[in-house]
Amino acid sequence: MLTIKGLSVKFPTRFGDFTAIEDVDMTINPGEIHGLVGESGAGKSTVGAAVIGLLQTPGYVANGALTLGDTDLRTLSPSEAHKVRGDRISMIFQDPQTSLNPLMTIERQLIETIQTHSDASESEARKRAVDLLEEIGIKNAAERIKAYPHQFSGGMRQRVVIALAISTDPELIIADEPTTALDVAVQSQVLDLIQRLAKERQIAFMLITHDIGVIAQVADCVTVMRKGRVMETGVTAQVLGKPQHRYTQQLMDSVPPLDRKIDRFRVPDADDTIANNGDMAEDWLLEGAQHVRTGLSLRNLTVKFAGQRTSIFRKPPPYVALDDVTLNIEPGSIMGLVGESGSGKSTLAKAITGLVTPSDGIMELGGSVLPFGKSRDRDHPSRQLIQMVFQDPYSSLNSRHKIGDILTEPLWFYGFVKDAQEREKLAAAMLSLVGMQPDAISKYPHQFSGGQRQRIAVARALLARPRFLICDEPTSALDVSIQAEILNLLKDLQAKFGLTILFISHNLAVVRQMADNTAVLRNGKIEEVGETNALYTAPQAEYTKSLMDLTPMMPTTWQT
Amino acid sequence: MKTLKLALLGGALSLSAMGASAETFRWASNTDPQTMDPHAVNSAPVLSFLNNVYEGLVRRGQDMSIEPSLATSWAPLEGENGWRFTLREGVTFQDGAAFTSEDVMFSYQRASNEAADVRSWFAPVSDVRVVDDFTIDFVTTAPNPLFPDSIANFMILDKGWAEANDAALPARDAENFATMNVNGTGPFTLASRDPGVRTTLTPNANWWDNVGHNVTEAVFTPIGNSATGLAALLSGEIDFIQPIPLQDIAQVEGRDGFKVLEGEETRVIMFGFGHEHEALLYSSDVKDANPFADPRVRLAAAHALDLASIDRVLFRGKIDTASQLVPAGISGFSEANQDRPAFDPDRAKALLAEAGYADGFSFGLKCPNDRYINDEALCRAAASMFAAVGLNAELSTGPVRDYWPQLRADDFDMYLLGWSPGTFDMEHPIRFLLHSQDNDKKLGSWNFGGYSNARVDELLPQIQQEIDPAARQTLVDEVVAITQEEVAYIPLYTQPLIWAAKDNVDLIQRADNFFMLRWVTVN
Amino acid sequence: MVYFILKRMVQSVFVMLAVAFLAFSLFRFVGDPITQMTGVETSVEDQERLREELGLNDPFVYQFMRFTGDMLKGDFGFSYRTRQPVAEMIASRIPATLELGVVALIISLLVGVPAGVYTALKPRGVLTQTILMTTLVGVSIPTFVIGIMLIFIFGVQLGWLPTFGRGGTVQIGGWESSLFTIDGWRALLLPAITLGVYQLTLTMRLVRAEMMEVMRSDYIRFAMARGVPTASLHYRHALANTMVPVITIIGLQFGGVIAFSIVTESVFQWPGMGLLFLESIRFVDIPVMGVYLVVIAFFFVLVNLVVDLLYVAIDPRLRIRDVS
Amino acid sequence: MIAFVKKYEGLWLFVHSSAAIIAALVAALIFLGAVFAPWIALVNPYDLSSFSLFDGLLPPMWEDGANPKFILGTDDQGRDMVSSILYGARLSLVIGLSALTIAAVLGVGLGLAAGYYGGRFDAIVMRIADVQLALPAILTALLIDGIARGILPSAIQQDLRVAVLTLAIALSLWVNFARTARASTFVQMNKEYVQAAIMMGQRPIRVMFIHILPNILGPLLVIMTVDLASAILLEATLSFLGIGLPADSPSLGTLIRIGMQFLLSGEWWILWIPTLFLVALVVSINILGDFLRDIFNPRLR
Repeated sequence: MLTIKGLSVKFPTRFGDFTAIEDVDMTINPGEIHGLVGESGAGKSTVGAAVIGLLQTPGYVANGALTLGDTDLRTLSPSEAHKVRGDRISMIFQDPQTSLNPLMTIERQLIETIQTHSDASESEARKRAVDLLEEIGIKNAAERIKAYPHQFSGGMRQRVVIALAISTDPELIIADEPTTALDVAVQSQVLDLIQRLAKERQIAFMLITHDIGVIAQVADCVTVMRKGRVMETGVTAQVLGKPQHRYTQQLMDSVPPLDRKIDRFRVPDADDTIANNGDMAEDWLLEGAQHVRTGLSLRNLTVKFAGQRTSIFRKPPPYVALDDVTLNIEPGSIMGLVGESGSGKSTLAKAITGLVTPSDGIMELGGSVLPFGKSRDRDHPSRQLIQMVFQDPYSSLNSRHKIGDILTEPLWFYGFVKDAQEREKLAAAMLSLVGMQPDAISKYPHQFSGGQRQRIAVARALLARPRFLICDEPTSALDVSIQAEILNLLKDLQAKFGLTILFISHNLAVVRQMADNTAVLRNGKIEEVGETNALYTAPQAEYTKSLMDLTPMMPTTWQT
Repeated sequence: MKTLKLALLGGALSLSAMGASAETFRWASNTDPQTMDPHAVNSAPVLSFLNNVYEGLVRRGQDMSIEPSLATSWAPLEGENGWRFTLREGVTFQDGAAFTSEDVMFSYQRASNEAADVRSWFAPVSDVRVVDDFTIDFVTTAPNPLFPDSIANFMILDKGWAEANDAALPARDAENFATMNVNGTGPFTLASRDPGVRTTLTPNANWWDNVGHNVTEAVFTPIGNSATGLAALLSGEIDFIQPIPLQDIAQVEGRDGFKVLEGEETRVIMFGFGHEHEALLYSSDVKDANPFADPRVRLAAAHALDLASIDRVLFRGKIDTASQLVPAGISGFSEANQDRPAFDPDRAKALLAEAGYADGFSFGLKCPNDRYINDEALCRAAASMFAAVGLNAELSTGPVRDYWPQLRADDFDMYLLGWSPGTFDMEHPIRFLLHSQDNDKKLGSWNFGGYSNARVDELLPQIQQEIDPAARQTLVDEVVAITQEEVAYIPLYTQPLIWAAKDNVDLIQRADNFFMLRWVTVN
Repeated sequence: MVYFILKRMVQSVFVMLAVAFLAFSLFRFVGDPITQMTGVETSVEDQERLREELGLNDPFVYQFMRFTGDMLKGDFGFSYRTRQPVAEMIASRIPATLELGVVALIISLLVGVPAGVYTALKPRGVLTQTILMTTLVGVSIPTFVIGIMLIFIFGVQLGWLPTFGRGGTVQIGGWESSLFTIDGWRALLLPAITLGVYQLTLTMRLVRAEMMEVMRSDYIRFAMARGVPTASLHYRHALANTMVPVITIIGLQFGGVIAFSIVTESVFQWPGMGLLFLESIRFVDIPVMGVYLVVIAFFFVLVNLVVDLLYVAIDPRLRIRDVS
Repeated sequence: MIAFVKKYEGLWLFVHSSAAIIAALVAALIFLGAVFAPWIALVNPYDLSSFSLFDGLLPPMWEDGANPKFILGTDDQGRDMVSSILYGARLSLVIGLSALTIAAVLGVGLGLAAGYYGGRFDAIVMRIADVQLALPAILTALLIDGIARGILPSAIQQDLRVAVLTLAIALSLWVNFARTARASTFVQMNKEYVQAAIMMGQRPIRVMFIHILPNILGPLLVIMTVDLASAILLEATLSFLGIGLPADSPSLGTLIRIGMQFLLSGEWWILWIPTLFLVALVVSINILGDFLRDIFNPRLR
């Protein structure tokens, strides 16, 4: 069993040591899945790295005890540590796409690992490898084993990663966000697998994740971390059910529940600057055509992409990203759009904004037809009426432009405000409207956190006086508490300015909190559309049902 | 696998070839003879190289004097202009065929054909008659005392051989048999040829003359980069190289086992003027006149040049100044006009003032940068010397490949030229450089500046035809006097000739820069 | 795959035609071949006749058509200087240049790759810094100076290696090779090094950069977490993954190697295409220059094709589409 | 704090990298020397009357037979080496920098457009790049040089030699810029800020130069330094092959080319002083290039 006592890790920097984690205690018993939860910067991963001895240079363990069974991990020589790795401790990384060597067959990678830690012969090793793959649920492994990583789908790849991790049956596996990159369906399969392995092979798992749902579903014990320190630790039901520590409570508050709608999140220290001194921006927005509520309707929309050409003679079959999609978004309402990755959510957004050209169908914005992609001229009104908030706040703001320039661009571009000072003032006001300090105007994006950037992105969208707002996974890159803030913000703004919003997300819980109506998208087809509450309580389509069941959620009894 | 074995064997062989016997003589020069055909190209590298393989009716001795070769004797014809050559008997070509007057006749027709580049040698010839197997007459349009000298490089090849391999005419665009193969009467014959890489000669066993060399095999390699060539010599990979850069003489002499052969080429380096130009082409100040039309300005330019410094710095004291278009020792050299304008800046300024250019003027000076020894450096030095007296030269240098075209196109105010008299007689430069341009009579064809003097024009034919040496010399002296008086050119110096060899090699450096294997002995 | 290669070939043809045209446009301008072909005493009208015979007075376009036309017919014309068939001349020089270039490339790889790996794994080491610095100085000295220095040190002062030429060569099926004799190799050494220095540095720095990138990648860290042996980690896993970009650059550079062999060849009197080309420029040997440029273009195109195929060989992702 | 580090990161690294500091100093010195050559140089190589063959081949002042007036001696024309080098660096830098500018403008322009529009336009640009690559630097230079000699009236040729050489070098460098710009543009095209700009309906020109360009400057800057170095070297090589500048306009290249004649003659300074100078310049530029690369690619730190 793994015991961590008073562990702290420091990173020497140009300005003295930076303490990544401090005084962390935790024990993990064989067969136990120990959840390690916290928001970005909490130091979760650092704990895992310290245990397996793969701290990013120049980080080092300042003090504390690390013992696995009866071996003191801290006193091991580099070569001994290297032996322990794989042999007794192994690791699973977040992204299955990148954690396998693309140039080697699964077989070679497995056999190599097995032979490193046992004197198994080539054929024995191969046999073990095949058995492993069978065990973790890969059909006709004997022949699939010859394949290269890229020939497996994401979920399968994560299974292979796990197979590699357990191939030397270690006592402890550190799983760092093992399911974050996966869709719910695959996620639940992987989680089941982990639980099974823990039980059958008595492997101890350190399950590092930011997703409280996941913890709630599989973890026996949980440790909540924040800013490198342990806030609370214990049996999962205990800690999450009756959180003692204020931080844990706030955390729980900001987790969107799947089974009901709460009108507003109880956000820890939420700043209510929104009302005051954002007035100017608010008035400006309202003097726009705010009374006009603009809906959007899509009829039989179809988007095809040219396939990879492989022959001179025949054209490759096109890939159908959106298949005959019909959707009607009521003026002033929020339409939620859920679906797994590759279901065509983003393609739909792109089609509406004119970035991709549909091959067929009709789009109407407020009763007037929207020209398709290229044929939509640059000064078409829709370019101002439709605005978008993107998923990744780090790439959606031009890192080389000042916030001021980013925000004033739409003002002069759409010719709203002629005078430069005016624009500056309006932009500043808009910042406070979205809950930020106006002085941000003179800074650069990299000087802000993800949440702040997302607020700036919202501000930019609003400064175009949009009537129709597309939010494409606006919070999936953010921590739950931040997510809660942004969601609140969006709700407020929508209410104030009667915006019509298309809210795209893979997270059903989030959508339930936001949307009046919800559409379920799968492989480019609409599976089901309906009033949100109805759809969540009584899903019609099989697919929707399965999605509901598979999404990890907390026992209702825990709700505070 | 088999080939590989062979290969390794070959490797062994070539290895042993490296440490071959002392008489394998390796030499290098900066250009490869373009062809093995003696009539196809009239250029020094070719003629020089082929003189080891082919022979003419007459040949030049170590002192450049004409001596019998395939002709044992020659005399003016009675009653008409021209010469009768009595041929050597019992000479055979390298393929064993006998040498007769038919071969001479054939070679004449071949060499004077339109396809031949050397045909200009036979411009004066009106008819050639085979008298008998070993006598042949060359009839000329006018008395031509120099004719025998002028055909020293006219090489004889075997009629039968040439016709059999349909090489009856020199290759023009496509190659023919004679481009890569030889069949001469000379002391050496071609063993192998890899153009631009390596050419090997072996002695001709049954050469008619008594053998003066002890070379069993001679390997020639062209080495373009002079530093590399020198390295090759100093590392002992070659026995002899021609030429080496002046500034490296000390380096070679400094090492034991090596020697430098210094001599003088017959080539005189000179500045020429655009005499006939209406106005300067490259002047920034004088647009409407051509100062160089005025002899005083030309003389001023001559006085501006400090040949002593040029000699000391650029040529390490290896050059002799020139007073006329041929160096002393060449037949027709004018003893009477030996002195050249001295270095005298004040005089130069005075003359310019006289001519009305007291504060000088600017003009264009053209020079090649890959033709003569230190040509570029020379022109740069000259330019700064001119500048000192107010003659501001706009120097422009370029490779010879587009230098000649510029001169032909009259695109210069002043230019650099080197001339070596093909016939080793003063008549040669008079014909090419001093006589007025006349394309029909093929005269003055290198008189780019268009210098023209009626008297000179009328003297040339007399000189060409005068048999009596003394009378002829007076005619020549007059021409030289006139051209010095008018400063037709500014003769500067005769180009030095610097060869380097291993100490154990004896060889003769001839003034025409031809290298004759038959005088080489390796000790 | 087939489609891809065909596409590449079509592009190649385009490239070569373009180069041929550029090459040809050079002809008109480098100078007057006639004055180079004839002696001083040749009369002006004889020169004019020659010019007419060689068709140098024909209109530009007509000359180009003839040039490409003949070339497509496989007739590369005759050299103005030696009157030999150009095809033969170039062909006889190709082995020298190719052997020089390839050996230089191999040297640069044999030294550059390990050096790159080492400097990547020990970024702060003293040796690393020295290696980086010396190679930097190495590439900062003009090639021709390096060449001459090497000649005088190893050829003249030490007398270990020949100063010029190819040494003993062996004919193997019409290919004149210096790779099978000892003094052939001795002769090859200095020029190859001179030519290789630049490549070496480039390769080393590239491998270094790529290695440092890859060593940070997830699959390497995962391999570490599995305790994969260090050697296998560095070479089987990391190095292999750096190869694609390395090969690209080296492929692109090969054209440069051939071109820079002009300098090396002229310094070492190495009887390759480059030397021939320089001589041809001096003598305005238009046909030779033209064909040379086209041949160079051909090699470049060829190498690019090979590089593309190498990708496929190295990276399975390019080989087969997903099957699952 | 973090913001502070980020903001002054470059500076901080610089102060802590002695190599970079030395390199910068050397480069700066040479650069200043080049700029102020006309004021600090003893003689002006372009003014033929300012020096005389009479002073030819004098050794550096510390050797005997030297004339202390000429600190590093004189060449075979009697030109003061110091002056020649200063003017040489001047010319080499002018050529290098202007060639670089042309190449950058051309290459980045085409690269950006190719990356932005993709498709057929991209294909065409890349084929042209292939043609360029198939004619390596030296050959391109030969081509341009030959053409210029042919079509320019020889009266202005001398004055245009520099321009011709610059163009030749520029043409052999632009592909680097084009390829890099194109590659990085492809990356940026998928960034959401670019999509946002396109969505708004901004003009392609604005998207390319106002939005994308600033984000791909890093790698381009690195190429610039590296290519500046190779441009200077290329100029030297071309001069060696006799297709560079005329001998009387001193660039580092022509100085070295002339110096080669004195490799063995004992006048070592005529070759080695310019060579060392060139090496110093090129090395320091390269070091600065590496330094920039490190700054722009933090992962390599």
